[in-house]
Amino acid sequence: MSATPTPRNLDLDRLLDHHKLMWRIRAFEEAALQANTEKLVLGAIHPSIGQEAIAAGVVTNLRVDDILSSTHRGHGHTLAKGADAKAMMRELLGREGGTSHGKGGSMHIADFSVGMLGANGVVAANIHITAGAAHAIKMKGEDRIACSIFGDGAINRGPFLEGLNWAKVFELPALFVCEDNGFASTTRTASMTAGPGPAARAEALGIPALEVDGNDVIALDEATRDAAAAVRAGGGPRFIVAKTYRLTGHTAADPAAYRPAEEVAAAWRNDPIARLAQTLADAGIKGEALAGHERDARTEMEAVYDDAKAAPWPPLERAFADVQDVGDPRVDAY
Amino acid sequence: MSATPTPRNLDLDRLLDHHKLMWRIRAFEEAALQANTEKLVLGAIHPSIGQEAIAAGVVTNLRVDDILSSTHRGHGHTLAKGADAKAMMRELLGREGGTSHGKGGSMHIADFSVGMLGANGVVAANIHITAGAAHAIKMKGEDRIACSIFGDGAINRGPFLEGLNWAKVFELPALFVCEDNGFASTTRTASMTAGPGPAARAEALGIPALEVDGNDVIALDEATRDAAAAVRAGGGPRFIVAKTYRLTGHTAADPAAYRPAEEVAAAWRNDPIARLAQTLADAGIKGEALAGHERDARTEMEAVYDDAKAAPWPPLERAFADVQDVGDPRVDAY
Amino acid sequence: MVTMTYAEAGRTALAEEMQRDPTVWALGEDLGRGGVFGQYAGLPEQFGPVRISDAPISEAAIMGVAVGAAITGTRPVVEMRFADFALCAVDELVNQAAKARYMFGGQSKVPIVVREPMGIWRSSAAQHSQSLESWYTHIPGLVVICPSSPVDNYGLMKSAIRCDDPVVYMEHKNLWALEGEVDNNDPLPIGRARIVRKGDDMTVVSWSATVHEAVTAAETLSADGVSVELLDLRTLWPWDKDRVFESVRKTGRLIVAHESVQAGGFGAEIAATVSEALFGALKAPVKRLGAPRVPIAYAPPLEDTVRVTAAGIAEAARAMVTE
Amino acid sequence: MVTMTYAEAGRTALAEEMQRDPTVWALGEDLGRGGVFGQYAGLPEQFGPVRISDAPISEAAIMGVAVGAAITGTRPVVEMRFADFALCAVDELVNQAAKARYMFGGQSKVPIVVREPMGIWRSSAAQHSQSLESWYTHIPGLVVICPSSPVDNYGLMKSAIRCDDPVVYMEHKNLWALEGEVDNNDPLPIGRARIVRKGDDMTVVSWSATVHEAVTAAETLSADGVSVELLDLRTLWPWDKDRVFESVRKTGRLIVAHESVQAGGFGAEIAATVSEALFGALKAPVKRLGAPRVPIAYAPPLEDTVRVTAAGIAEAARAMVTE
Ligand SMILES: Cc1ncc(C[n+]2csc(CCOP(=O)(O)OP(=O)(O)O)c2C)c(N)n1
Ligand SMILES: Cc1ncc(C[n+]2csc(CCOP(=O)(O)OP(=O)(O)O)c2C)c(N)n1
Ligand SMILES: [Mg+2]
Ligand SMILES: [Mg+2]
Repeated sequence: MSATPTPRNLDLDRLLDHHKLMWRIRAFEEAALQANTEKLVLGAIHPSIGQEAIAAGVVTNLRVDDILSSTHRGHGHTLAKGADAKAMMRELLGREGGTSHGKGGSMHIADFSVGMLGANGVVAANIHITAGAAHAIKMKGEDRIACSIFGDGAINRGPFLEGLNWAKVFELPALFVCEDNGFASTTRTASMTAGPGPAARAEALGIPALEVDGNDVIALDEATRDAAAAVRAGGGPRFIVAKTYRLTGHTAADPAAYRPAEEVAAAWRNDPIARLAQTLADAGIKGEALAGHERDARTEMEAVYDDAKAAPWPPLERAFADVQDVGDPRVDAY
Repeated sequence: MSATPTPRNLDLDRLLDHHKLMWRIRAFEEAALQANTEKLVLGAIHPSIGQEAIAAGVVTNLRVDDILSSTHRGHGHTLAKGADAKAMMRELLGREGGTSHGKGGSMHIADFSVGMLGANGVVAANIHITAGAAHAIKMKGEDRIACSIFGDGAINRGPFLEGLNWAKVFELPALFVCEDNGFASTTRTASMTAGPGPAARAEALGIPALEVDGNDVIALDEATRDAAAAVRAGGGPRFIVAKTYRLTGHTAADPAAYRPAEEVAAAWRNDPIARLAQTLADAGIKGEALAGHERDARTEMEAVYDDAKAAPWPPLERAFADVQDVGDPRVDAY
Repeated sequence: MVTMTYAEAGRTALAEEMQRDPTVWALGEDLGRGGVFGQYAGLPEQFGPVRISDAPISEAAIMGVAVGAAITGTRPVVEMRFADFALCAVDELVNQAAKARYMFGGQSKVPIVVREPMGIWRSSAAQHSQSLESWYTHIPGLVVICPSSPVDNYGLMKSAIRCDDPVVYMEHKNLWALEGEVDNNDPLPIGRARIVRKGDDMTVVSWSATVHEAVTAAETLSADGVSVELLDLRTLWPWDKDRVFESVRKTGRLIVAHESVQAGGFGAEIAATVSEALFGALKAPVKRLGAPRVPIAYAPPLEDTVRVTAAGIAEAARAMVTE
Repeated sequence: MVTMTYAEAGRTALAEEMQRDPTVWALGEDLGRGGVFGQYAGLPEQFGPVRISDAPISEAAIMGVAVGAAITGTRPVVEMRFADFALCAVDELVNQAAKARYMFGGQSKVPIVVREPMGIWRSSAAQHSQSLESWYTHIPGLVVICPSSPVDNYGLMKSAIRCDDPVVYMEHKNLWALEGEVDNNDPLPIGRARIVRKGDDMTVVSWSATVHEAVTAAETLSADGVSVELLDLRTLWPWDKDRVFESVRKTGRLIVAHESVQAGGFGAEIAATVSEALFGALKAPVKRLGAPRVPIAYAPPLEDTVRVTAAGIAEAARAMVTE
């Protein structure tokens, strides 16, 4: 079930775009961590540093009208889907102009205008929501697909079984992507996961599954392109497992003391951005060009962070808005 | 994954016991259906007529101190575990002297004194409960096992994934048995179940699984004997799928009009009791002896039914008893 | 003006809404054969298996899929079969359906109707008899409806389906066969109580099956010269404070009667609100009549001991007027 | 007499009970590293991975396994991490744990403690901030405890673990670091309210984190010459009617203050009960202070707008005495 990404003819422009995007994601999250340090973000921040290849390799194979749902660790996916970094950072800081007017924050980051139907604070909950989106898409005969990205910890919750079974029973246009970073918070998922793992579970539910090196954006790009095409063609759901590693703690507050330093150091040597840079350098791209991506990304995200810091709080009425139409708390909240 | 039950050397005494037990189960449920017709049972009755081989072949491989949990269709399992038919019938009629003083009825039939920890009104809920019982058994270092019997409809609910994963992660002494009768109420389970089925799902969770002809008590007996021995020996959980057919409607009230008459007729020709009788006849057992089992069973269960009909209602105080110690409603229910 | 049963009324309303709006569909176990209570009978033939969809035994998926399908432009009607089984899908209803619109700052609404047949129904025991309507009144984002008659089940089902909010729609299992006249074709307003009968001595507020006990009680009482104004709340959230206040201002006395457990029941919300708002106008303390805090037993006599009955309501009413 | 934090108090009580009774064990995600809030820190080392057990992300299994393990002779302490995630395990708690003893006619009890850290906690938003204690008070079979201080968390945790009933034990996430003196080694009685301060003009009943707001309010008020008797309910079911009634009989006024949504909140139960039982003794209508019926927002200022604060309590109290 493992993808062999070589030999391949590289589409350099596309790879350069991936490199830019991965740096934008990393720079965004470094700014978010900064905001956390400066106590401008009080809620939990779950960085995807080290997992950017999945956002780039998977999500760029989705069209803007395709649907994506994500997890608590969803900044990268959301940026890759095309959300505005400024609005996202304002959301993280709980400011007016945030994607959700500061009402959801990092764990509920969403931008419906680009088909990003939300990160979710409940592990595995987005699997059902994606199956439902795919169900609606098929029912309406629309030409688009729905993609759900979730972690390796999510495969032990009921929705993994119920949602995947549903998607296959109804042969829905759904793409399921498991970000297997080896951990669920402080727990090594292998210690709490029985059997051969995510791919075998998906196949036992009749869904073709593929395991990919989640730090190899080229392999992910190819695997997702093929899987998404099959789903788009009406072939029913597909499943991809992307093996990766969470380079930071579970949250900004987690020192991740439960992992040996060597393990983390080794993982850094497998940094997906560095790997892509190496590939591009080998292909003759100038180091200057690559360094430029990093510089531009940092400049962009510093500005994005400054903008968010300067942004006002949402007006207090917002606390009572968008609850419900019938029984609107703005009419009677008690 | 399919068991080949022949060649085998028959233990005639054991088979005769199975034959007696299967007739006792059928006669019990025919009496229960009678009670339903006579409106002496108002709640739902789910007969296991046609599935008696599973109760006999599986449950008789459990010791009295082993633990069993079952489903809404649990009369046969409960009788096979050694519960008193009289107390069970009183329970079905909601009378004093019932296994649960008439407070649970058919769907919650239980007899803790013989290790039968309850039928359950919620599909698949007993899977978690059995995993928990097995967890406690292992924790306390006891020499017994826990067995859960559930239907093919239960494999699409979250607890199937969560409970089996749990049992395997902790290598628990748990035996899971799926009664695959092809239906979930009025729905053909095949139409709502993705992938290869229960056994493949269990194996994807690391649990060795076996498919057995659920109307062949001899095959079930052997398969369960081996599986239970492996579990008892500390080999971790095992899974058995017993293919069978529900000869009656889903409940006593269900005419099962959604099934072609030929299908049901063919299934009757595969009646597990008749099949066992044939095997025994071929082995030289007199028809008279076999007819005696049926006669005795009917006589017993008629008496059991008469006893229940004559039994008093539970005293009304029972409605307030056995709720909780702290905050006991007998002290203050409002 | 036609006569139909409570089940037929819900079914007719659903069918009409499905004809009116192609994005309306229903999903749940056994719907392809008309549903376990026949509340979908004929609809599979009329609308086909896509719009009247079977489902695996996966309450969490049924609810979660409905949420995803609702934010993707359809209007799912979710069948939970028994309110008790909805407890397998609480995250999907409370953490997802009820909060999505708010968490996402209004980027989407979640127009789903969650049908949860409720209540005590002939020896169904503890896991098939619950009435947990008060739970949903406590959850921001949810609308809660408990119809007691065919005409209300028809009109409120229509409104629920047209409502853009997640609606918990609780039909009472004991009312399926109840016949009544359905004299309008329009949706009924959500949040409006029905004045079942006018009276002057006291107000009785009830909902769902217990309304019928209250009707009987009111008749007995009027024979005894006690004039009861009976309100069928119909909608628990939002609830019709105006009509309840208006009535209690007139009568000065209030009994709230419901089948569900009294402790933490919605009767407490009504009693607390009225006791505060109409403190001066009350001639007697507001009285709640709900079930004792015990699970529902299987044996009919035990089941009966926890019911709120016409006799119990009448007795409480007499005690109140003679206080 | 030692000083410890609220988190340490719960941890110490659990450790002592585990030493006392070998059948007590805990299960939940990340417990092997001390739990997400450090409420189990040191216990894995002390008791090992079997008695302080990790778990997959499977709330339903964690709860359901605990039920099975409880009816098989152990006393599990279930860690739900956030009360919000317990919504993934409602069938297991409400249909199984709470009803097993009754459905089976007393053949077994279900001694589990379900820890559900609750409440608003620094921009955690709608899915990590809920307080649903009122739900559990409505479920027969369940005991509900909401400690507000280290000493109570210590004594009530011990009682909860020794209790043979399923106990929903809700610690408030904002109180983990709160320090206080723990001056006894014994379990505290379940169902007994604590008189935080004596007073004559009015009674304030509260629980969990809101008790601390009420303390501040009471101090401000006493400076203004309003003497408040403050009761910390501590246990919601069973709740201490005797002490509450006794106090309100004396003061004639009652405010119930809680963080959770007011509509359908447990404040309604208290208000309804007191308004009925002490109708004649009330000088003013019972006042409830709870959250508006909106989800909890992420942005701190929006989060703050729905809080029940000391200022809000004091203001309501002043309005009440000057009525
Ligand atoms: C149902 C549920 N249980 C527990 C949590 C707490 N929690 C948040 S993230 C997390 C770990 C998730 O691990 P994984 O799915 O592998 O995603 P990752 O964090 O590794 O990206 C947990 C347990 C939750 N959010 N939802
Ligand atoms: C969670 C849940 N959903 C739905 C039901 C209603 N129900 C009772 S039995 C049944 C069918 C179960 O099918 P299966 O598991 O195959 O068992 P069988 O009836 O065939 O023995 C259903 C849907 C239930 N009891 N629990
Ligand atoms: Mg992970
Ligand atoms: Mg079946």
